[in-house]
Amino acid sequence: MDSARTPLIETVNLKKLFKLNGGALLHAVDGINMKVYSGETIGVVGESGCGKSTLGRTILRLIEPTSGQILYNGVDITKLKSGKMRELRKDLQIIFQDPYSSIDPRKSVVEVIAEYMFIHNTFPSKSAIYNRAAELMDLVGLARRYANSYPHELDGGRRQRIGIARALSLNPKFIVCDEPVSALDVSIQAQILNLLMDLADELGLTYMFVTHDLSVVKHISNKIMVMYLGKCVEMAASDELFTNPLHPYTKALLSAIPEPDISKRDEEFVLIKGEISSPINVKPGCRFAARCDYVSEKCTGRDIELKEVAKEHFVACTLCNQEVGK
Amino acid sequence: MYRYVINRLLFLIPSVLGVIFILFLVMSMTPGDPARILLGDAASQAQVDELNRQLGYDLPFMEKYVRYVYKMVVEQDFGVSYFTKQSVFEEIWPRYKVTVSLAFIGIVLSSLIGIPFGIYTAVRQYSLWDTIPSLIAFFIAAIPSFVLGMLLLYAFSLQLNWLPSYGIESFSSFIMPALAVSIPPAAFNLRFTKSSMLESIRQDYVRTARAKGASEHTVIWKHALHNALLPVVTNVGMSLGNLICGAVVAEKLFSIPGIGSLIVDRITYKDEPVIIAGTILISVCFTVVMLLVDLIYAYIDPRIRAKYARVKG
Amino acid sequence: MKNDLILDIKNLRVIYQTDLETVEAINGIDLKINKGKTLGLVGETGAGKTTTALSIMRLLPEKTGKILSGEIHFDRQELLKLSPLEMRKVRGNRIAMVFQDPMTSLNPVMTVREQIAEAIKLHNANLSNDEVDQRVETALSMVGILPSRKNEYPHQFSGGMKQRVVIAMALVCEPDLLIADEPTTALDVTIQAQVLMMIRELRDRIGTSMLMITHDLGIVAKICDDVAVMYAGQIVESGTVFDLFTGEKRHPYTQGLFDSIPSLNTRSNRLKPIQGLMPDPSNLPKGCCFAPRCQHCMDICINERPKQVIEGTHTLLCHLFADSSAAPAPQEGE
Amino acid sequence: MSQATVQTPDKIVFKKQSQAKEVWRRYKKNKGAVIGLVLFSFILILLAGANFIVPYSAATKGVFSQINQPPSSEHLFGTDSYGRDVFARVLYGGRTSLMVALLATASSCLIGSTLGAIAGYFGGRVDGVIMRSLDIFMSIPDILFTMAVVFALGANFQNLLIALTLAYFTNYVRLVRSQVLNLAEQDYVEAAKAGGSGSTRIILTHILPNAMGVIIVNTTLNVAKIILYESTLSFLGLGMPPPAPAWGLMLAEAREFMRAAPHLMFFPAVAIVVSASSINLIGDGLRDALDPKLKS
Repeated sequence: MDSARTPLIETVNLKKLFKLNGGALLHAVDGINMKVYSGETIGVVGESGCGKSTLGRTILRLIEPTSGQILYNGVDITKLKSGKMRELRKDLQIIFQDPYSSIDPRKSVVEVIAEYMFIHNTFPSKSAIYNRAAELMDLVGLARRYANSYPHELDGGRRQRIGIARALSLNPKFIVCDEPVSALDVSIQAQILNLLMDLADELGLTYMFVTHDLSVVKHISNKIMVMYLGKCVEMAASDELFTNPLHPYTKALLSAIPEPDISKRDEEFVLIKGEISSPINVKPGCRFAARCDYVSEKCTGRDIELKEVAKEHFVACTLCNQEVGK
Repeated sequence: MYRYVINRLLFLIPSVLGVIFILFLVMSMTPGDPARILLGDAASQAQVDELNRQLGYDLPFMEKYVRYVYKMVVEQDFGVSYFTKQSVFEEIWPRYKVTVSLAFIGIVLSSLIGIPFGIYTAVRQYSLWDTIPSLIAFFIAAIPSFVLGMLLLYAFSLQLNWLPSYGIESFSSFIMPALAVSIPPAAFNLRFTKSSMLESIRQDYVRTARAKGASEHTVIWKHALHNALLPVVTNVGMSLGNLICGAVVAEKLFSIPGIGSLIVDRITYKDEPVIIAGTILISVCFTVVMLLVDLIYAYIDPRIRAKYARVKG
Repeated sequence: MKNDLILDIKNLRVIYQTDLETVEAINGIDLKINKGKTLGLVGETGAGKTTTALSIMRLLPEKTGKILSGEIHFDRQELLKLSPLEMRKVRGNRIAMVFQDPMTSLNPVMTVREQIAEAIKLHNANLSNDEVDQRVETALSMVGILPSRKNEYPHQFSGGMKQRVVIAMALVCEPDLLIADEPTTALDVTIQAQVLMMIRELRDRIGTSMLMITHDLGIVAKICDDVAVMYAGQIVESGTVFDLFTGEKRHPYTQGLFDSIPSLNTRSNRLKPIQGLMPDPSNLPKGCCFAPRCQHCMDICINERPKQVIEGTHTLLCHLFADSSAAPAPQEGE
Repeated sequence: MSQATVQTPDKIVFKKQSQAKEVWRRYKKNKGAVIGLVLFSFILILLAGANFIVPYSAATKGVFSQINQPPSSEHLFGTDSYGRDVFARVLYGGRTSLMVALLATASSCLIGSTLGAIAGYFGGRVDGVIMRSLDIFMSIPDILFTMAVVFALGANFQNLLIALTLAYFTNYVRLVRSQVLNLAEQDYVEAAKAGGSGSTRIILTHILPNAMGVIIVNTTLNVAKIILYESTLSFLGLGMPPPAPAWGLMLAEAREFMRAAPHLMFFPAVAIVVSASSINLIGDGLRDALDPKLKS
């Protein structure tokens, strides 16, 4: 699209392989190329074990990548020394899925929110940091009277607000949201989604939104990447992906959502057979082949490239071979 | 699975070598020497040096270590006691059997008492059947085992005169030592089994079993118990160290010719061959029992069984 | 009419009592399931859905859970009056239950065959071992698991497969009522679709009635015939799925639930969630429990518990509809 | 509507609410734990005030006619085979026994926890070396090892401490290692990393404080175990050498006079049982108070 602009975050053939006991290799993230432009929200969807969380953490170098590059504003950060990386952590933040395990149970709310500011000494005095923490509490809609409470005294929604306030405390540019609402009830989930979208508008944030919930991802993202066993199988603008899904896996995912709409009561799900396996010692070829109804001999033997089949719509499937402009 | 057992047995080799090394190291730090102790203060230094040489005590630490290991492995020779001049093996073997049987009785008895009571107290939580055994176990956990032995001795030998107070001549003389060895670990087992059982009863699969219409009896004895026993097995293995300690105490208290009391006695004479050989034998037994415990664990827990099976591949 | 009911719960009240507090988990609910029909029980965490299910099964935690009052009629039997032995004959045989987490609801040290066989033998003592085995195999293939895997242990199955085993176990005695407590919440969406379709098909084949507990209105739309929406231990709205999804009137809480779900079909920038949180069940407000979060809250809502408003099959627990003319125009779900 | 713009004008006071208060609140609910605490405090006061409570010292010998006397108004707990006042010896002996138990617990905790933290945090080869050595170490039953050490170094206060430390530090290595391994996987540790925390900061502010509860509970229970173990060693002649007053030693000496003077056995035994069980009560109470989920 606008190749003139430098993406805020770009990954080039990013890989993370885990070595298992016994020497097998788990391809958690296997050659991901993605570009995230400033102000955008990119959604990453997939089922458990597809590597979406690992991808988010690898981009922030909370997990060290095995190979490939992560560019932030065009600069490769994969080789940065720990001191430099620590400085960069101000810009790149993360919100975790589980509001119960992502907050130290022995720290009070204000201590949790102030932690990052103390690490980086963003303000000259302790009271200045606490004042900023109080402002952050206002910002995320957490009443100041909870400042001295402990996390276990609060419910999931409030705890998630603490996590958001902490992530915002260093004025980041880019935030990985790792399933931030999947542990919450729907009414609370909606409150948090609204908050995240308001914050993005007010503070000009860029999100990478990792989730397994397609309706949430559609609601919040401009662009969506569908992952399956460590690979990106389809990537497109949000509306495009939902109106014109091309990869059989994406289609199945979309069809599997039970919609709260009585008129679709009798529509059958498009069921895909089998279950997701783990990407251990994978052979070249389409990872989805074993569950795909349209599988042919073309699907195995070599990896399927991600191809641009329509403007800004990428698919890795042998069924969609025609590329734009060819 | 076999491969795992073999691996574990192979670990005995570095383990025994390590044990011998540690013991020689500790010994080498000791002041005094066996010859001086044997010959007394009256002997001349030359006599003492000569005897030390004969005993092989004067060699440098590493050489002594290597020699010992060589003799043990190649000639199956544990040396000769400094004190009695007898073959160490012949001296300790019969006593070793006594100690091992005492520890074995201890394991069996403490499990037979502790585990069923632990289960029962958990099942009848908050009833009198829970409070009384739990309270007793709580107090026993605070009594040193030799005090318990002395209480038994006081009650059954001195006051009631039912049981002999020493020796191993008859079956009845084994009763008190066996009790003294078993009661403390039994209390420990009770407390552990109870908490494990309470934990197990709370699990979801127990609720599933109830939802199937299983009777309370089936729920507890079939579903909860099997799972609750898994950590208990490990715990019984872990209590072996305390059992050996208890066995040593019982040997002293009831004048039983076991290996533990032998080691305690020979410590005064710095009888290295006996002390080292005795410790090795006990350690080997200890390690083998720990291995057995692991195997039992694997046998009753299919998840662990699967893990070992995978080690094979 | 009465004979068509498989389950009829009247004015059930359940509390959990500990030394520290008393939690009012269920505050007088009425619930009816027609023979062969599926009732969806919808609500958020802590609404009392699972407590309702456990009360029916009479499996509330012994020490803390207490049924204060109410009747649970199951096919002309009053379950709360049955002896423990009689109740055991109902459990697993006539009423079966599938729990939320397949990872923990199977016994890790028993094979799948043993666990299914147990469910059969408990209620069919006269069957020979071969016959039991036969039925285990049938049950497994019914839920799409190869019978050859029957001697495997739960840890050898994936989450979706375990849930299939649990379902096989529940259905093996062909119960009259199946209680499914969030059976697909722990599963991935494609697996959820597989399992839901399987449940629907088996339900229809066996002809069992079902109580489907869920927080997902999408699942209700797909599977259920009737719905009851639960909030803070009360049924705030109930009716057929059509009453609820397309009816004229909607309880403000139900409306809030619909508004909280991001839609796949239309694009909107903001959701319209219910503000605030569910009240503390150990300290419920004295008026309508939803009043503190309700957009239409009136004075009466704060002071008085609302009464049921019944319109045909549709029942609402809300002051707004007490006088039908005061009802606001219903808002559309989308 | 937007929660993001809600402002609370009131100035807030940040007070560090002590978690100790919360722990104490939960601790108080446990009757047994409170009894344990009261008993143990009482014991400590008695031991500390021994000089003012009994007119005899532990070494004061009586006249020959006064040996093995049963309890009387003059000698509350009677006298022993040297005519020494048993009450005085129980009090002074308690000082020794408790001192040994506390010091040995402290040193084994310090050494074991450090090794465990190193093994857990660095993992890999360091972990392998530490844990394999530990396996070998642990294949010698504690009692035999203690014997060897006491034998090699001689029986006195300091060597007893060394022997007990060596026997008990292994528990801490395993305990702390597993805690560190477990805590290092928590999301909040990852969150701290995402905020730019270094390893040292993470260990100090997140891992140690969270591991503390388990360590405290185990340390408390360990004190009771060491009191028992130390008395057993005394009994075997491997503990404090006579004529030092120590509970285990007193019991060992009482054995000879079991028939003639059972009170010699009774009082030190009661002292051990009461102090060990009060400590156990405190430990169990702390376990529930520090973390209700914690199980032994």
